[in-house]
Amino acid sequence: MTIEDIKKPENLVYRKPSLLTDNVMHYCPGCSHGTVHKIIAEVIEEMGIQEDTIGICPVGCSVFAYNYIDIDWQEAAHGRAPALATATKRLNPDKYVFTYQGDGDLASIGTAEIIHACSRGENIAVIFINNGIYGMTGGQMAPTTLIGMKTATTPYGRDPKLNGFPLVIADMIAQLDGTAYITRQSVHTAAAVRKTRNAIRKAFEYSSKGIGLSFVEVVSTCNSGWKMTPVQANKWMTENMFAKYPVGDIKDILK
Amino acid sequence: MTIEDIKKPENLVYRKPSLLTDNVMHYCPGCSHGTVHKIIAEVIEEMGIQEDTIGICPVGCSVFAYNYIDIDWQEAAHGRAPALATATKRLNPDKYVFTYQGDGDLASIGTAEIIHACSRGENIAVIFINNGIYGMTGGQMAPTTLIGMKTATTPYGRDPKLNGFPLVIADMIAQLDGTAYITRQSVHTAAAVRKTRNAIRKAFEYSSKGIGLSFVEVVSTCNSGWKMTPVQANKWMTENMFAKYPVGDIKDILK
Amino acid sequence: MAEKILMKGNEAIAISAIRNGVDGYFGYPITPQSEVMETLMKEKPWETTGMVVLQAESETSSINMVYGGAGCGKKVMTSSSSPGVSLMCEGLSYIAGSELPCVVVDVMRGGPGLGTIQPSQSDYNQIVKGSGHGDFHNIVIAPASAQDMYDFLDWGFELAFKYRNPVVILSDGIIGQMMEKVELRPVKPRRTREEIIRDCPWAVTGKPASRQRNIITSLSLDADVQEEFNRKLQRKYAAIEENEVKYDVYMTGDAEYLFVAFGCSSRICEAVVDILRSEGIKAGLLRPITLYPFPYKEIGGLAAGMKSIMSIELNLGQMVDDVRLAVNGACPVGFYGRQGGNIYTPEEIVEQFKKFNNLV
Amino acid sequence: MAEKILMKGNEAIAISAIRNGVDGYFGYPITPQSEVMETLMKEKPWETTGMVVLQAESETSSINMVYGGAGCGKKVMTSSSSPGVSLMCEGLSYIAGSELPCVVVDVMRGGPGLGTIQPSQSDYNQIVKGSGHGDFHNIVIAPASAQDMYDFLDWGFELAFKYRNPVVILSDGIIGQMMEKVELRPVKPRRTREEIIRDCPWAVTGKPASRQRNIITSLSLDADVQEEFNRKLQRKYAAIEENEVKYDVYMTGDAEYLFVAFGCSSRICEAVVDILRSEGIKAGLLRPITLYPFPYKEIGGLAAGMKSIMSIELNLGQMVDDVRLAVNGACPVGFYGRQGGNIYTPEEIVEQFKKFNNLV
Amino acid sequence: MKEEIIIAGFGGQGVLSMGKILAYSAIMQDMEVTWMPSYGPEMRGGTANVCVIISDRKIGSPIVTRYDTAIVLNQQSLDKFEHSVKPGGTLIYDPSGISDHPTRKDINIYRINAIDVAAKLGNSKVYNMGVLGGFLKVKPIVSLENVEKGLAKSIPSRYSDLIALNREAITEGMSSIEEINII
Amino acid sequence: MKEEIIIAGFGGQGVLSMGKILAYSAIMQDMEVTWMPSYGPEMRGGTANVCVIISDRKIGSPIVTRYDTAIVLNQQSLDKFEHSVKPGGTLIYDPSGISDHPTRKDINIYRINAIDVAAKLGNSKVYNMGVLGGFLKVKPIVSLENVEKGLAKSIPSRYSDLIALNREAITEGMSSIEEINII
Amino acid sequence: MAFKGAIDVDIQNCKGCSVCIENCPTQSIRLSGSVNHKGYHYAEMTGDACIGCSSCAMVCPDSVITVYKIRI
Amino acid sequence: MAFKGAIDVDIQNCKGCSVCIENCPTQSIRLSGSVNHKGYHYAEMTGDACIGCSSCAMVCPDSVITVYKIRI
Ligand SMILES: Cc1ncc(C[n+]2csc(CCOP(=O)(O)OP(=O)(O)O)c2C)c(N)n1
Ligand SMILES: Cc1ncc(C[n+]2csc(CCOP(=O)(O)OP(=O)(O)O)c2C)c(N)n1
Ligand code: SF4
Ligand code: SF4
Ligand code: SF4
Ligand code: SF4
Ligand code: SF4
Ligand code: SF4
Ligand SMILES: [Mg+2]
Ligand SMILES: [Mg+2]
Repeated sequence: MTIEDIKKPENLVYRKPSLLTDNVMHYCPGCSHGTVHKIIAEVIEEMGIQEDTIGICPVGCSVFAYNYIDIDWQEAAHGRAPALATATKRLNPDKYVFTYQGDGDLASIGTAEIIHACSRGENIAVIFINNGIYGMTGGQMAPTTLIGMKTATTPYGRDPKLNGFPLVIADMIAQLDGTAYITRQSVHTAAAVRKTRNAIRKAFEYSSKGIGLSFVEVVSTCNSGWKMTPVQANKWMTENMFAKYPVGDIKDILK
Repeated sequence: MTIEDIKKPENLVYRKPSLLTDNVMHYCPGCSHGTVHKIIAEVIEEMGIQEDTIGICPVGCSVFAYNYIDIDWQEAAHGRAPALATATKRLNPDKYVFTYQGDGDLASIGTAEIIHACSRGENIAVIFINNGIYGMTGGQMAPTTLIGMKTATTPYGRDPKLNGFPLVIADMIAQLDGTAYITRQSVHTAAAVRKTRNAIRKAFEYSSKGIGLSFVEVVSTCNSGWKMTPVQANKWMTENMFAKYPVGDIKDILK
Repeated sequence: MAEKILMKGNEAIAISAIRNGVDGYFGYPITPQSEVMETLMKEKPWETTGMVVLQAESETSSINMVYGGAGCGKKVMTSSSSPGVSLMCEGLSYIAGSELPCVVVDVMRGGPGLGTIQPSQSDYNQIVKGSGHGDFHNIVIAPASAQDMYDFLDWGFELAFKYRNPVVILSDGIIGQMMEKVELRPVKPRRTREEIIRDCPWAVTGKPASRQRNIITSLSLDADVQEEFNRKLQRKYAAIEENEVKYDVYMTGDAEYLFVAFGCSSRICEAVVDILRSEGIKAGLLRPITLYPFPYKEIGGLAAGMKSIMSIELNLGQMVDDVRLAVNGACPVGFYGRQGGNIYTPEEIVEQFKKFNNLV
Repeated sequence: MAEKILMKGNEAIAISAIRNGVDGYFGYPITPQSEVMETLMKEKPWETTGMVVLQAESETSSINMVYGGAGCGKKVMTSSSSPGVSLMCEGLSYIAGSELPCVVVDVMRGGPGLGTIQPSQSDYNQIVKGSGHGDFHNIVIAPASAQDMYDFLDWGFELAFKYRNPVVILSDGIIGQMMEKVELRPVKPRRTREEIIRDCPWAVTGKPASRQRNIITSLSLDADVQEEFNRKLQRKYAAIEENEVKYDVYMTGDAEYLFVAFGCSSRICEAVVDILRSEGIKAGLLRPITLYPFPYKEIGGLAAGMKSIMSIELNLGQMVDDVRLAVNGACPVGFYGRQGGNIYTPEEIVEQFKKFNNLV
Repeated sequence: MKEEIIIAGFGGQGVLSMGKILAYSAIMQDMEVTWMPSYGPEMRGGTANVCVIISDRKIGSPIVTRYDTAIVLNQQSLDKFEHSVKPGGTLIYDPSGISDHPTRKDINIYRINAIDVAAKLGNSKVYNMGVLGGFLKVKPIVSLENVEKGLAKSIPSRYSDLIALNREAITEGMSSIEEINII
Repeated sequence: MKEEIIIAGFGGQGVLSMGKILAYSAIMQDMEVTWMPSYGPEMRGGTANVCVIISDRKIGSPIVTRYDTAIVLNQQSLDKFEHSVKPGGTLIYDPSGISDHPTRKDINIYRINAIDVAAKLGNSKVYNMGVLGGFLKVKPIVSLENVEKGLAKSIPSRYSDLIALNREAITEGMSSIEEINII
Repeated sequence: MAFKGAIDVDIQNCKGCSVCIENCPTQSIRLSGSVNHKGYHYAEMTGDACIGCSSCAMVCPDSVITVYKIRI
Repeated sequence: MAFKGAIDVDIQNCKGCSVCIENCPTQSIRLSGSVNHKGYHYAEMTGDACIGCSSCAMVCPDSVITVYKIRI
């Protein structure tokens, strides 16, 4: 049996999800954003909710997410995606509304917006790409940057005395009465991708139950900002990021 | 022995602290702000640090705090006191710098500023007056308003579905690596006043140790906003506010 | 006859919102406009029309909620006062840059900074000239009564949707806090989902198979695309300037002296004109109702025949620059203003007028 | 000869800050100005001059850190680009209302909204006219080279402290990103605590028994007090307008046509003047260096003898209104602009000039 | 006809709602009105005041600095507004708690002890209606019939049983007001 | 004398620092220079380019749309900038990885295989200096002496041992450049 | 060891909030029947049971109470 | 029960990041010696050990891998 015999439509087991557009992603090679986009597209496709889903993009490398997933989108101001999502969901309670945000966007300038969306228990899903850095603007420190990590604004490594401590957002919002499901995942292996897909699906499902906000943090890499190859970056992530941001479920009010 | 015999300088055991000015406070009768001001004046007097202390006022009923305590003050924009304090302290590391903030100021519009000052571990003291309402603007809902509580913007009582859940700030920031001492107190009885004085003194002392941010929440009344007499308000506070905001120490990294 | 109700300008905004089918209000308390949200909360329209009313955590958040709601093709609004409006500048720029309709009410108080909570008109420059980065304009309309507050809200939404542009109702503490009688107009229901899809094909309503996805954004990294977008905006503004200028005149027919005043100041200037007329001085008043687009042509046209024109404002001289641009040297232009919550009396303005015109 | 270093305008700002004794920088990353903070972080001045450099959580926070630092009498600054500057409007209004000195650098990019990260001059209206609520002005200075970036930072602080007023350095993505040679000036040390107490008796430095407490505030609920404060501000602005106007002229001596352009545009317009002169057309250029105070008198003075004046801006026509106010009808005023990051060539401007003046 | 009135007192004296009822009554009489309160934190624990203007023509500024009538219900308000009454104008005050009485000779001065009125009717809430009655006796610019309509408009319908009581207080106020100085 | 140069290639090819060294060399020769990079996310994984202008007079715009010289180091840059060279101007390109070669007949075209230069010197980091050498051969607008000074200024002192290597690469580049089309 | 106390109230600045009264262990403080300039019924000492414990003064928001105490 | 698989790579859109290679349990994918139009060494299938597990495709950020599998 030749390889060409195997490559037949009836043997197809994995393809690019139909909700991913043909636009070539502008991300650096190996960037986690692309993988998470794919997962979201898969979940929306799987759930058959293309027409019922509205996405809110952040300002960050994923600012162009709207070019890649074939649903209606709004582009928020930097950090304000939860505010846009709040209004969008309250005005369209029958829609699935989700934000897609980086760690600078969500954990720095947008701190008040995410905390209050959580505290109000908005029925939205939040996908939080924690790559420990500001990718878009050229690799400056993010609130989630690890101690000792070098960035464009911590060229000698993050020093808590000068630059403060890393902020662990997911644990912080887990305390809030308005959050329903909070989990931390990653996308560096096939197994991780599977778990993240399940998590995102659950977040979408929960967000239609009227039980509050669901939050999926994806510990990610920014190999450009980290100045590593994509493969090195994944390794560095498992060895360093996971220590501060361990993967796993943090809160599930239906469990 | 007549009463006039007792009222002699040598028998004086309690007087208005010398650092409280003679300006008549603009607060409503029975308002907790006045009591906390007095305590702060006492602590500064006791510690002999008038010349070394800089206060940052909020926008809220205590916007005029600078009229009452005889130290140098800055008036922040609404919610931004921690940002002013951060700069003030970093530029004057030998000073005691504290903010004095209401719950609308600190827990609503100023959420990002307080969280990041905590996360950076700024060496400041924060006095947080949680009266569960916006006093200054006429009694609207604050993030800390209890469920069911009537305010100008929740005239039928706070309903979490419509208005979100109460936000418990002190517990939330206790998780952050940059906070050193977090406590919740009140000023409705003499015993409570004593504890609050100790807490504020400790917060000032810790803030000069370079170990991070100290935070004293004072569960307070706003009898005008609550539409009660001051005495009723104190009672309502102990019966209702304390259930959600129990008094006591929450974090002390030196213990 | 329609019912006349005594209400505050702020209350009129709230009642008008409910009766005119507004879909959502997002706001944050600030004096002197907190009654807008308070009235809405008291009326609980979510139980009747289904209107959403939400207290946001800040003005930054309010305007971004408005941004999100507007992107859905909904009729959404916020209200605030000067310092709060300053926090909306980035949001307004995004809304204009995404070509979305919305209404923002600024019930002005005195500044700069925390300033005073008393009435003022000192946000003119900010709202009319520069309420955010980049090349854009708010459509700005200036009510002078509680009735205007009621009526302009609906008119504001009409303009906002016609041009897909933010509209600012530039009011002040007097108009907001004052009670006057207000005539309620017939009720307009909220639009249905189908009507929104029909009228706002650009809106984010959930992508069916039958159309391309809708994207609300103000971003374009390609210089040519961004430039063409800016030119498109400019064409829109040209159309607005052509079609939407609105103003009132009082006794300008034979006037030799003109006052220009907006909002509450225009009410006071009517009395000024009456006093001067009673003294035999031919004064008249032009009240710009739209501040952007500004009645340049109309004032320029009147200027030719005038001995002088005075701009009367509760600030230190802001609209006067637009008056000067309109007059373009055709006659002397003067200014008188008060600040900090102090309001001029007609007599005081008469005196200043005479000083400026050497009539004493 | 002083050392000449090849550096970006953004780097020049950072190096100048360290060498001119700035006490604190507070900022948030945004293209095209992130190199300001990055350079400071690389230089770690806290180990040498003791300067504080802090990455804030947002521009809102940066400007309020600046506000706090300025209240202490310290030389403090921030830098950002258009959307970030929009978030500083409330803070700028507070700083002006509290009469505090500070320097804010706006390295403009195209808007509105998220827009583009390419160079632009479209924040003119916001920064010069209305960067916040209430009656106040920023002093605005416009660099046209990396050397200007270096020099204006220090000049900006001089003006800021002289008038206790915010100063905005209105730059753009070209000036910020471009490397040119920069001559380093002699070092100025940071002021000591004693010097600050002496020079800034109003500053919050800790209240000794010997003086009243110092209070930094912009609040006054009493209308008369607030009004008097506003008038005081106005007197200050009058002094600034009287004393601080700064501009450059090129070939205006015998000019019959005038260009007005600031910042990077003024560099391009010099080439335009050269081309026109080579064709025998007597063109000249006035470059406003201070945008507030604007050189009204100077342009007004030149206008009398001109056949026309053109304002050339990387936006859709903003400064041109100030040019018109200056000219006050004395000659025709034209405008040409590009947007979205597109930059005009001298030839393109020449063509537009000829069109406007019917010289084709 | 144009009447510019300031009503001032403590927050709890019903100053604002008295102004509102007066304004509504004038609307019922087809007149133009403005009702402009002092607002903001200055009210906190201190005085409240409202300027009501009633006119048969369009009203310019709802804020004026000189009044046809000042109704002042505590010492602070008396001190503040006695000198803002136009010469020939009217001052009405409640003497309870007043130590420094009005002194002007160029205005008409009246006194109303509305606490007595309220006491007589057994409900402290109608204090302000007593004052309103006094004012209407002195300045009958709106008919009692329209005042009744104004009352009905101003009082939430669930309290409509209070209308009769309020009307009584107005009548009582009308008969209680005393002349002090008539020019 | 005024030379407007665009240098374009992949991010990793040292395009920006080559421009910087050239600019610094011109400063050492007492000329005016501007160095203006493309910036922002468009650089991400894609191309980087920088416009260097060297002149003996004050320079107006540092951004131009037509160049005296284009130095292009990958296909995308060649495609983008071939048509921006002024008629009579110069195009220098690196043929490795190029499938569609330049076609213009009205400009001077040169080719430099700088990968070979770098390989020869055993250090891929000097790739860009090979290209610079080629350029200087064709356009000797700065003396080698001043280039050396420029190098010293541009390279952090801790890497000063690299200067000799860089100089070698420049010399090597000068001898490697080939004429393709000379008008 | 017992104490006897006395308090002074700055009656013009007292706001009559009664918080002190609630906190007195010996019922030695009450609101006066008269009002001060601001119209408040101010606090005053009553009886001779005061033990000078300062509780009233500590909780007074307006800091208008001064306390004296002697050992008896 | 065993599987045999094969993959297709959209080579023009592959960015050569190697993330797929790291994730393949059977070392059936490698970077090509040639580059695509964008200059990237793209991924390609190698050998016949592929079991069609889709791991490579799941982790590919650019979704350029299609996977086929049959039971053998
Ligand atoms: C108000 C404002 N401030 C700053 C910026 C610049 N900016 C754009 S994206 C970004 C941070 C992006 O980092 P992150 O959210 O972590 O996303 P990533 O690129 O890492 O995915 C910043 C600071 C902006 N666009 N607007
Ligand atoms: C930007 C801005 N938004 C809103 C306001 C209006 N405002 C003043 S104080 C305040 C809330 C005060 O409440 P809190 O902080 O709880 O203080 P309290 O008065 O209860 O002590 C608000 C919303 C303002 N001054 N500035
Ligand atoms: S900069 Fe970082 S986050 Fe942005 S696309 Fe590149 S790798 Fe991804
Ligand atoms: S309104 Fe409330 S918080 Fe403000 S002074 Fe009165 S009681 Fe105190
Ligand atoms: S607590 Fe103070 S203000 Fe209140 S009644 Fe007692 S003495 Fe007066
Ligand atoms: S000092 Fe103690 S005993 Fe005396 S009045 Fe005060 S609370 Fe009562
Ligand atoms: S993961 Fe995708 S983009 Fe990366 S090398 Fe493999 S096939 Fe190419
Ligand atoms: S499908 Fe599985 S076995 Fe086949 S190449 Fe991909 S990862 Fe390897
Ligand atoms: Mg990030
Ligand atoms: Mg409060």
